[in-house]
Amino acid sequence: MELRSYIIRRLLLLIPVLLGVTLFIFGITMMFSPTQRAMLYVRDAKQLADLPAVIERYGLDQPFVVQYGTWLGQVFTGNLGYSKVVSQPVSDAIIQFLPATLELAIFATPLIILLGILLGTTAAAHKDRPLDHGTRVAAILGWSLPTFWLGLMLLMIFYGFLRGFLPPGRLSVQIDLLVNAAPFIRYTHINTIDAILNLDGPVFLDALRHLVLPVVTLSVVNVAFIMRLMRSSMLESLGKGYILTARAKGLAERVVVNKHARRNALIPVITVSGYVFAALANGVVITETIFNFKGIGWWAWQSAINLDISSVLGFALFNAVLFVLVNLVVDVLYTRVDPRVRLGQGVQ
Amino acid sequence: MTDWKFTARQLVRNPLSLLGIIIIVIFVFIAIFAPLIAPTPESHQQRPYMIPRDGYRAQPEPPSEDHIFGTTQGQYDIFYGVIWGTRSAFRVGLVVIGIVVVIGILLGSLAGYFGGIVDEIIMRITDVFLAFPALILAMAIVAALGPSLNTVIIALTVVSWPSYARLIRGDILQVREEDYIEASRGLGASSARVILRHALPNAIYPTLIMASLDIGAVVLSAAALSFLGLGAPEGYADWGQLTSFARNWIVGPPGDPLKYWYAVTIPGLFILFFVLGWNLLGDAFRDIFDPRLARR
Amino acid sequence: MKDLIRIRDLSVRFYTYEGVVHAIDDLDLDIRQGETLGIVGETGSGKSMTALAILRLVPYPGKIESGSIVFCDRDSGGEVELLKLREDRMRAIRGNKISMVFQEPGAALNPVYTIGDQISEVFLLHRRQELGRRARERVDNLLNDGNGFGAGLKRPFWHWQSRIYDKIAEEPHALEPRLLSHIPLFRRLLWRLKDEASLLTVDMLKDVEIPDAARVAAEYPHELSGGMKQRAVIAMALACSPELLIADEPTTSLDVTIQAQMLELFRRIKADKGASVLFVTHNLGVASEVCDRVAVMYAGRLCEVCTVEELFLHPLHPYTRALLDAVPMPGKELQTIPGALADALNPPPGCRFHPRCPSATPLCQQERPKLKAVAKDHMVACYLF
Amino acid sequence: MSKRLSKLGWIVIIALLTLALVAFPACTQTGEEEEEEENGGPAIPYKNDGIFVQMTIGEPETLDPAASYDNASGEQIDLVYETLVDYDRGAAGDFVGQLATDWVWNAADLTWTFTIRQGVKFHEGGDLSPEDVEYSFERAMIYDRLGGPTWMLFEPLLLAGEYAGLTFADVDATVEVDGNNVVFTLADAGYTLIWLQTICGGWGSIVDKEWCIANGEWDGTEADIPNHYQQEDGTTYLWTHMNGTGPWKLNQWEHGVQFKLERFDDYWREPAPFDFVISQLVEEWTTRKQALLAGDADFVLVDKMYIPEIEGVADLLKIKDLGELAVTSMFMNQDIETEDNDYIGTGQLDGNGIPGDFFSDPDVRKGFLYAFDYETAIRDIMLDEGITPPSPIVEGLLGYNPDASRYTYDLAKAEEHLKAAWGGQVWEKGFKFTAIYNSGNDMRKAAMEILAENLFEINNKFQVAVVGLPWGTGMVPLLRSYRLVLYACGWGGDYPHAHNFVAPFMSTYGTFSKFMSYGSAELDATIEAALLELDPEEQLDKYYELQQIWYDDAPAIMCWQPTGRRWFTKYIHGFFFNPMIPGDAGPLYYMSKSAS
Repeated sequence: MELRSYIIRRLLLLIPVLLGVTLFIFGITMMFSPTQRAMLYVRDAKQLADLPAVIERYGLDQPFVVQYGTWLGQVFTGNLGYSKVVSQPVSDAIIQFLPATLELAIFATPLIILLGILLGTTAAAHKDRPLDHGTRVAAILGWSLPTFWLGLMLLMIFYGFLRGFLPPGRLSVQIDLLVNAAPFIRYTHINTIDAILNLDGPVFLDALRHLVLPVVTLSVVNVAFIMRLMRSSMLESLGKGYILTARAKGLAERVVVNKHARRNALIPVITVSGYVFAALANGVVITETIFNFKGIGWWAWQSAINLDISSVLGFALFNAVLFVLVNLVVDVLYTRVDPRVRLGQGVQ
Repeated sequence: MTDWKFTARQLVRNPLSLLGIIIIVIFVFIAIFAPLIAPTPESHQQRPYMIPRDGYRAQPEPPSEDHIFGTTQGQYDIFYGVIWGTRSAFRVGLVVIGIVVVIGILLGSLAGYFGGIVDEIIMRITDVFLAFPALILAMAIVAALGPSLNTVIIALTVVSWPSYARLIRGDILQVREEDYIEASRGLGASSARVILRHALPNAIYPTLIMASLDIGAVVLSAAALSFLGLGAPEGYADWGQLTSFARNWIVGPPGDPLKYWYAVTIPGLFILFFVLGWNLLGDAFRDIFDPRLARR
Repeated sequence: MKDLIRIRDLSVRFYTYEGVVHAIDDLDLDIRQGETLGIVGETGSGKSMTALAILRLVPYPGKIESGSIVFCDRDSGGEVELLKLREDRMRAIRGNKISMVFQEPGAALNPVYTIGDQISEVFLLHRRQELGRRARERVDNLLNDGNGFGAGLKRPFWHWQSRIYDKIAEEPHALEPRLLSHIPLFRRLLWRLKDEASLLTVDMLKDVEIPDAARVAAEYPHELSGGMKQRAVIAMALACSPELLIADEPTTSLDVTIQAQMLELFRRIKADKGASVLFVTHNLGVASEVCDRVAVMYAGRLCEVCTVEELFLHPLHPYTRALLDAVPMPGKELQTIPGALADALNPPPGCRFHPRCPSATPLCQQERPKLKAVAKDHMVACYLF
Repeated sequence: MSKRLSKLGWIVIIALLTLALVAFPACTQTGEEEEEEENGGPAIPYKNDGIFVQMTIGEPETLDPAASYDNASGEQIDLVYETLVDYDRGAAGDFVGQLATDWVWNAADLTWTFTIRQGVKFHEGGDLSPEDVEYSFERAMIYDRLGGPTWMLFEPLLLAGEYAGLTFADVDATVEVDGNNVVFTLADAGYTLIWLQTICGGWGSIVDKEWCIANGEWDGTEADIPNHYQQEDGTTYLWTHMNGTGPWKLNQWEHGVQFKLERFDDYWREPAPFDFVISQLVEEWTTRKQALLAGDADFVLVDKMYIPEIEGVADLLKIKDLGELAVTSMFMNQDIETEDNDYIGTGQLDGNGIPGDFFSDPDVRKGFLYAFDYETAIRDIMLDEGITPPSPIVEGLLGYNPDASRYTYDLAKAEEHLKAAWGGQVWEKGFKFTAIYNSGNDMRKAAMEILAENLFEINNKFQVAVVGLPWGTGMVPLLRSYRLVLYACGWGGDYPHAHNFVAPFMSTYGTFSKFMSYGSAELDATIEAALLELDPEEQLDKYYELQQIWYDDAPAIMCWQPTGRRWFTKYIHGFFFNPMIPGDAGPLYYMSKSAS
């Protein structure tokens, strides 16, 4: 099968899943009585004073299917409701807050993957030796660390002893003014990338400084996850016949491990990299909350504690769609890496 | 049974898994004897899970004779909180894992055994749930249902059952191929009987063990939700919440930055060790069950 | 005939959870130049381990405990002690002077690289100088023939390439090419080496009678049949014209018809290249077809070493005889060897075969029989002789 | 793996080096700053010259002066828009002209005549005219956002509370342009001072008529009123856009993140002292504190509970004992909406809930009032920086009676009242309901917990669950639909007059009393009589009387009246206190920042 038709087929398969996702999301809101939902959706004192009129106007007492249809129609036109905590439509809020989170992800993802793979490889290559035990304990420890606690501990250390060294937020005040003033063009709203595009060193460094702690916090757990996976995958790979062949060829151990074993060991890691996305999505909520890093996770948290249901559900829906697409990309990537996989069939 | 003996021996011989076992045993001990370790004051008898407080001042107080771990924001006693929090942790973990495993076995074996349209429907439903990043879905559910310990349990159950159903389905599928199921069917045994008597026990021991070891992960998620303010009511003995109380007290006044170290460190360490214990054990079991790393 | 490999007192042990396994116990064996030596034995007898020990590739948790393996280089005439060689020198021998073909061709090939890549790798590793020379010649040709505007532009680049490849041809580990090959982007500048290697690869594939060699080189292992894979593996092993080719059960996993082709290929290779072959097999029939001499192993020790004719006509060791009796032949009643293979963890004392031996004596239970010559080219380790 | 580094290894090393590179300048930077002082911690460095940075927890709800009725919005509107007159510095009774150069009271016609300042420019370029003034007030009144501030305009002008029931002609007649003057006709002489005080607030801001109309706001005609009367929230152009005459203009509003103002260069007075005024939204205290101590913020919000944290810092400008005109109370809803209400348990007086009219029995209310430990609240929650007011008429207001009857903490009396309540049923069966505070406000939470704890102590069948709900999205809808049972809320004065405290707490139309079903027509008459009384002595008596009524009715628990504190870095100069300035940071136009 051709790649294009494979992708099209996969996209078609997504439709029932996404329909299920929307149904589920909508089902959650339908657990409330019409009055409660009226209170959830309106933001206007006038309308609050007359809830029956609101119910009437928005058809909140209509049969489930009718309401679902209406809602689905709105979702398709990009109307995910209104986010009260930031006084703007949910879709606008996502657009406003996404770049910050993307920036975190841009730095955290390569760090997670590279470090996870490197450590996993190292541990496997040193199986049952001190280095392996060390990395293994570190991985279990990292995997057990509550992200929020790690963040707080980092804050305790860096705030307490190195004041101003790695500050919270996204940019320092003056840099922020610089970024928003005329000569600086905000192409992406991702500060580091914009800084590069504008060839602005100070902005880049300042943005990077603000990123260090959140990125570290976000990465630790996931590095541990990838590392563990990579280690067992590498161990499996290193036990394979082709490794012996490679050694018998006279290849250096470095080449054997890094070329022959790793390429194969990466395949299962790629299949789970979708979960890394999920873990990141979960992680940004906590990380951004702790570091006052105003991205989409912070906004979701604010919405959640403010019981701003339409925002939270809009956010969940957005994440689900993204997650599903990421998994699609991962699957396509998988077919590229493993020549044995024929499109649409999977291994074996 | 020799297999179990072998497993037990492996666990005890590996220092890491042994450490895990010790940690878990200690926590079980704490949970069981919480009323003895941290007795509930008279006035609190009716609601032992609410942490007693010593006044209403916000500023945490350092460890003292009355409060051996100090008090956190709002003068909640940290020691009482973490001890009784152990019970809360076990409660959330055991209830969620219990429900999830039951649902997983039910739906997973239905899907795996009958296959066809049943399988298709159940798997598409799991697809829907797995389409969400877990914590985000849990967060949405808790926010929608209103934060409380029970909603946390519901939310974590909702987000975690699909993967267990899938695992068990996979196990069943594997077993179904094996001959003795065919054989017992040939002898006229009913499907349900076949599943219950033959397929399940063989298929799911490892899955069950791995599931029960996920308690650590469940508690971690619950703690995260609590930390975000989407968990038990304020004042409830809960580690995540105790950590969140410390949020405003991470750094002490100038010149004494670690003044409130106890407020954030102690509850966090309890979470860390609890999860670590289960993960250590889980890691050892993973190695034992992993056919790829079979013993040499 | 001169020896190619002299193995003396070789011991290989495995340190497992359960205890120490004596995989090879004081083994003495010579491989002569140009001969095909078969090692036969049951699974677990240590025959494959012997092969791996020669390449010093005994897998973890195994360890070469003691002994010596001397490699007498036919080309240079020097003798080297393989077990004491520095790791990088040893690597220079692996795949170059001594190469190996494994049992399962499917497993022996890396599924994520093309056949061509995997064979080229050997050339790039061991024939860098030659590749450099060939690449340089090609660049020089370009310099001489190149005309027109494009060539004019490229000329300085060609000059530079010529110099680099020249350096590689002279000294493959000179600083400049070495630096280049370590810097990710610049590594690509050495693409001509790869090109040359691919050309050699295709030649090699043709050599092992693979039809449509250029296409096969671009394919992944899973796209080939078992026989083709094994040919590719053999091509890989033969790439650098080794002096010793170790074949570890190369035909076991193949269909019978393919097996025959494969054996034919081995015979031809030996004839063409004059290499020695160490042929590890559990199949006496296969051994009889390709081998000049045969060594019989049991539980990590040699029982008997003799020419293939002697083995079939005058087998001496009780184990050899039992082994031969266990070979199914028309008109003969099949006999099994009583008892089970010796427990590797707790091997019986004395002769390891004594619990199963019909003619065991009390001495056999106590002391290990030494391998001794009973006739020309016939050695046996048994108190009966 | 060999000792040599793999490709990945190099990448990681390069990444670490980059990190180190980033950290290095930061490191050296802090290295220079950290000059330890003997006492009071490290010196606060001087940063962000010409920029005023504050960190608070509230975000503006709206930028529309006619709609804004919360502090965070009012603060920004106060900096961008200007009113006709303003309080003269700290004095709440003296006024200075802002957009008016002169103002004259005509007792005979009941008119205030304001002479409009010439040569004032709006940020978008328009010139200030008397028509702008007329338009601003008329627009506010015909818009009449529900829950907005406009009621304060209707009362003095038209003796009404809202636009409903009035005509455009009524409204139009109250504000007229006369040459370069604008004439307001009041409804009663009792409002003379109150009117001046009222229009000092953000709702008295002057907008640019032409600019508004050009951007789709009300066009000034009666025909267009239906399109703008109680327009849906968020739909007015002014909701998110600003065009005032003040010293700063809107630069950027990053929702949920920060609000930035920049200096307006064509300002009619001396240019503003700060190039930028940046208000950042930082919910958690540690970040705010660290920013203040690192010099990244010039002013941060410091909750009472955190005062000990920074009290010892030498480099801070500490301003104390400010007499805030604000009060926090716990309200008891006497007529709870029981439908779809999760907070009243079973809805019956059966020990597992309360009926909707639970609090209509005065004995219940009085029992509750006696059960609150006022002293503990002041000591533990307010850290002794506040007092317990006896009634809504708090200290600092004309009409405050320091000797008014007040409730004290007395569990015996509480028990007595609760035993009598509902014919003894309350005592016998007990009750259970949920009390709500706005989440994040730990002081109110603690106050409710004190009450709940004490009630539980009196009779452990008395169960009050204390739950935090977000203000805007959680409490307000419940409040406005009468579903809150017992809730904590605070009130900050709009203008420094007892009426502004009596009306919200005691009138049938009051912000609080309305939603706890307290008040009566009779009481309304008493309130009006007190307000319109022109004789100061008499007026004082009438307000004293109202305080006694409050005591007798016992409608709500008066928790505390805080004493204000402000914390700036020592580089900020010129702060003075006026309780009517909406922003905690004070009169920024009169303040400055310098390293000395």
